[in-house]
Amino acid sequence: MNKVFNNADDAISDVHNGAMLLLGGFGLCGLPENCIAALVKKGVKDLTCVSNNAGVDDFGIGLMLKQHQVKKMIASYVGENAEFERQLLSGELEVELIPQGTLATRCMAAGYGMPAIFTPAGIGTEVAIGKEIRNFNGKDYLMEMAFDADFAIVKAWKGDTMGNLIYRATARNFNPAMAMAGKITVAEVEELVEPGELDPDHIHTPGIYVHRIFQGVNYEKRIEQRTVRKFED
Amino acid sequence: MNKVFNNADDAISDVHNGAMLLLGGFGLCGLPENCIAALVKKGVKDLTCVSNNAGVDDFGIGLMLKQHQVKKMIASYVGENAEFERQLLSGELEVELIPQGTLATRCMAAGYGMPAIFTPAGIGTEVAIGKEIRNFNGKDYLMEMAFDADFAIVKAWKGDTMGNLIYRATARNFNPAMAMAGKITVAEVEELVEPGELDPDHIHTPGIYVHRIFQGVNYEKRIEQRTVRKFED
Amino acid sequence: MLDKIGIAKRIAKEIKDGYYVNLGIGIPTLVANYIPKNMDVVLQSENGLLGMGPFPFEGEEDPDLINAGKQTITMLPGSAVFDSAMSFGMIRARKVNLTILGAMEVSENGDIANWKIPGKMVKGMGGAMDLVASAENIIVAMQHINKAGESKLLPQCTLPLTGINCVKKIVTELAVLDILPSGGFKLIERAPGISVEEIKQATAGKLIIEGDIPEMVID
Amino acid sequence: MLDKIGIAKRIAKEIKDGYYVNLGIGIPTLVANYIPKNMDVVLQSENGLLGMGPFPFEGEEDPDLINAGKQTITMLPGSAVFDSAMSFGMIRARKVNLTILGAMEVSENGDIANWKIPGKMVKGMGGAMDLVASAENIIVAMQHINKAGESKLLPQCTLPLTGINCVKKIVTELAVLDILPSGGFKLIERAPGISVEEIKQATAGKLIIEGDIPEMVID
Repeated sequence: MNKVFNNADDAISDVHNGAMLLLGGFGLCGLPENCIAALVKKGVKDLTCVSNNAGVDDFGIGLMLKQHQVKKMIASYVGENAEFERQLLSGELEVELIPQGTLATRCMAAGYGMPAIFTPAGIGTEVAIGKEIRNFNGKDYLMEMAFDADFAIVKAWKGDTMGNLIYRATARNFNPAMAMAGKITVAEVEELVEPGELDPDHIHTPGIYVHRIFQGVNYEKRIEQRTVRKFED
Repeated sequence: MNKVFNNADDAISDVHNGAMLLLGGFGLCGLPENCIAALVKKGVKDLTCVSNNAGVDDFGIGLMLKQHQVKKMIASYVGENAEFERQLLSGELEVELIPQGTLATRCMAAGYGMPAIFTPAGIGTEVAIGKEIRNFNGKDYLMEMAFDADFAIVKAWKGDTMGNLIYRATARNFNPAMAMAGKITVAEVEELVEPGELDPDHIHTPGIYVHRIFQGVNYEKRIEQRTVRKFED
Repeated sequence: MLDKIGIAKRIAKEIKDGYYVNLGIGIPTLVANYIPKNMDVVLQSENGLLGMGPFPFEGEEDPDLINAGKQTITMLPGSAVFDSAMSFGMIRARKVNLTILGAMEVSENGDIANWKIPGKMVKGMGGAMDLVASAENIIVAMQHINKAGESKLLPQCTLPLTGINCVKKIVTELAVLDILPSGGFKLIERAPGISVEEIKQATAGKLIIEGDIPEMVID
Repeated sequence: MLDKIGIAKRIAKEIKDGYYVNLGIGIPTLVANYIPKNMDVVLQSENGLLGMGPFPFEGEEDPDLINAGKQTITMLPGSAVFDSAMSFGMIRARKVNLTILGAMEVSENGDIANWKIPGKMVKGMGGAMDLVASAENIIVAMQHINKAGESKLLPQCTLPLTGINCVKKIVTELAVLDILPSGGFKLIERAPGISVEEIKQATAGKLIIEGDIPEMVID
């Protein structure tokens, strides 16, 4: 069992045109930066990308959009990206907007072997159109299907060579649910350690869910909204 | 917000006759020993208990069975308990056996606000009788309902006064899923600490799910199957 | 008439000790500043945090620590981090006691529209649809009147909906109103210096006025 | 004819490098002892552990660390602990490559009965129904013949079922047999000293024999 890859290029080398990808991160936080850069370099096209956001113009998935690599984007909020807007309005890009919790839960469902889940999110709205509605205990729920993605691409703080992952603070976000949901899951980590160096009780994503792992380099970790208070506050 | 109780007696004082309880633990591992003792002392009756196992004759839920406090037991495996068997055969005790994964997932569903889940466990067996079967992608699944329990009673290793919980090793088992699933969740911990003493990244059950917490005493932590190897192995 | 801070202060009075609260972007974010100091209130950020603290001091920003508005934040003692699936799990399971968010329109039966304007670029619903579909107690912070001078408290929403039958209370620059289970905006309080008549004029949906309407008290 | 250790050794040959394996109680547990040392194999225990190690040395038992058979165990480097919901999540999602368990009866279409005997005290299915309903690859370790001298490899199970169309391979004291997708026990290997005729006699379900059947090789 060797899950360890040298770098992002090797780890995503077989991502094919037309693949469906789950991409971890919330805004620019907890993004698989190295893999996104490798996907841009590889130039793979016609991707369906599932990610909570679409990056900004010059960072995150925005870099893939700029290269016209994304055919369809499934996200909950895409507000920070002018090129995205241009492609959407010109019809170059297909966009499916879904509730954030539905996005997370459809990932989790895949990782938990549940073909569908019920959520009230979207009842009475255009999100419900064409979907099965079911009443439990007097409340309506939509049936939403588990994602069936070719690759999940996630970023963790630490990982070991067996694929066990630990995230840091809110850089966790969608990464664990997506890590569970890929037919092939690629994890990039800031620090790759040997088995036994991570406390088994602290592991967020057990290695069984992770097929490939590598230590990333040059993390930029860009901040989208730098908000601070003054010391006198 | 004061979630801290002095002891088990106080924390379970309002468990009423006929209540439905989720009780954490797997075998005798990770059992809420203090709460079980307090329930026995209180003598509350006609309980419906959901727990993976039913304890042994003189430990765990077995203690409640001996006092005839349990009307119905929902479990996946009940093999280690002669009094249980006697009550079952005499008709004093109602027993519903369900697959272990179904038990865990019905708890998680409650904690995740999902009224029902789909699982293939039990398809083609007597477990499926009377339940809705649904085919997704060529495979049949049973629809199983989330538990709707009055109390969840769990045991953790460490907890803080805000209810955040950390479990140790396989004493985790059903405790996190059940902790999420109670209308009122009572957690007993080996060590109760102040907010800030637990690393936010290490917390398994966020305090929002926990209504009452206390530091337990005199943990016996009985071992059900003591298996060892000799040093020369 | 209330300014944004006034609306935030008035909403803060709805918060009770021990509450877990989710604050949306905009005015709702300001509410955090006016929670009484003697209350234990825990803020949930739906990207995966309980126990959100204030913005960091300059130079102490952590790119791994942001809120749902993507702002750099801090954690308070007793915080817990979790993933997005559990975050919306606890929202769906109604563990969050109070959700405060903005709106473009609210209808007299509690429908809310706050995510999409036809003809304009759609940014997405984010977590709003999950929150409004699940939350037990939703307070909307909004302006009573839009920029064109039209009421945003309507018999029916005209914009695409975010959720239905969900809003419990509205705080605007003019008034506090409850939405009754049977329908209708029940006037609870007037903003300082605002008359019942002015509120009537500004409310297109069914307004219910019973007895004297007190002027609100804000510290 | 194989003894229990022989069955365990033969099953161990089905394990491949990199496999995640769930071992049931009884003979399957013994399989762990015969996994080739040069292979990285991770054992899953459905009570919430990946990376189960051997029994602890005397005096080092930890009551918080048990396997699904409630036995005290150890963890190997690289272990991960998780809760029961995630444990069965990864089982349902087919992340476990191989499941090995015992059976009372197996039918020629892969149905399995291993949890209940009418008239006897029922202990419960534990995790067996989840495992057989979900696992991609299930090997059953069992005796070919019950104590009454009757075949346990049947056209149809007579006992209450644990799961249907799920068993892929059977290793008994007499033989290795694959269950074909179209139905039938296909004889793959004979146990040392056992003739095809003896296997025929012991198999009540449809037995498929093609060409010479080799005797199994066990170290």
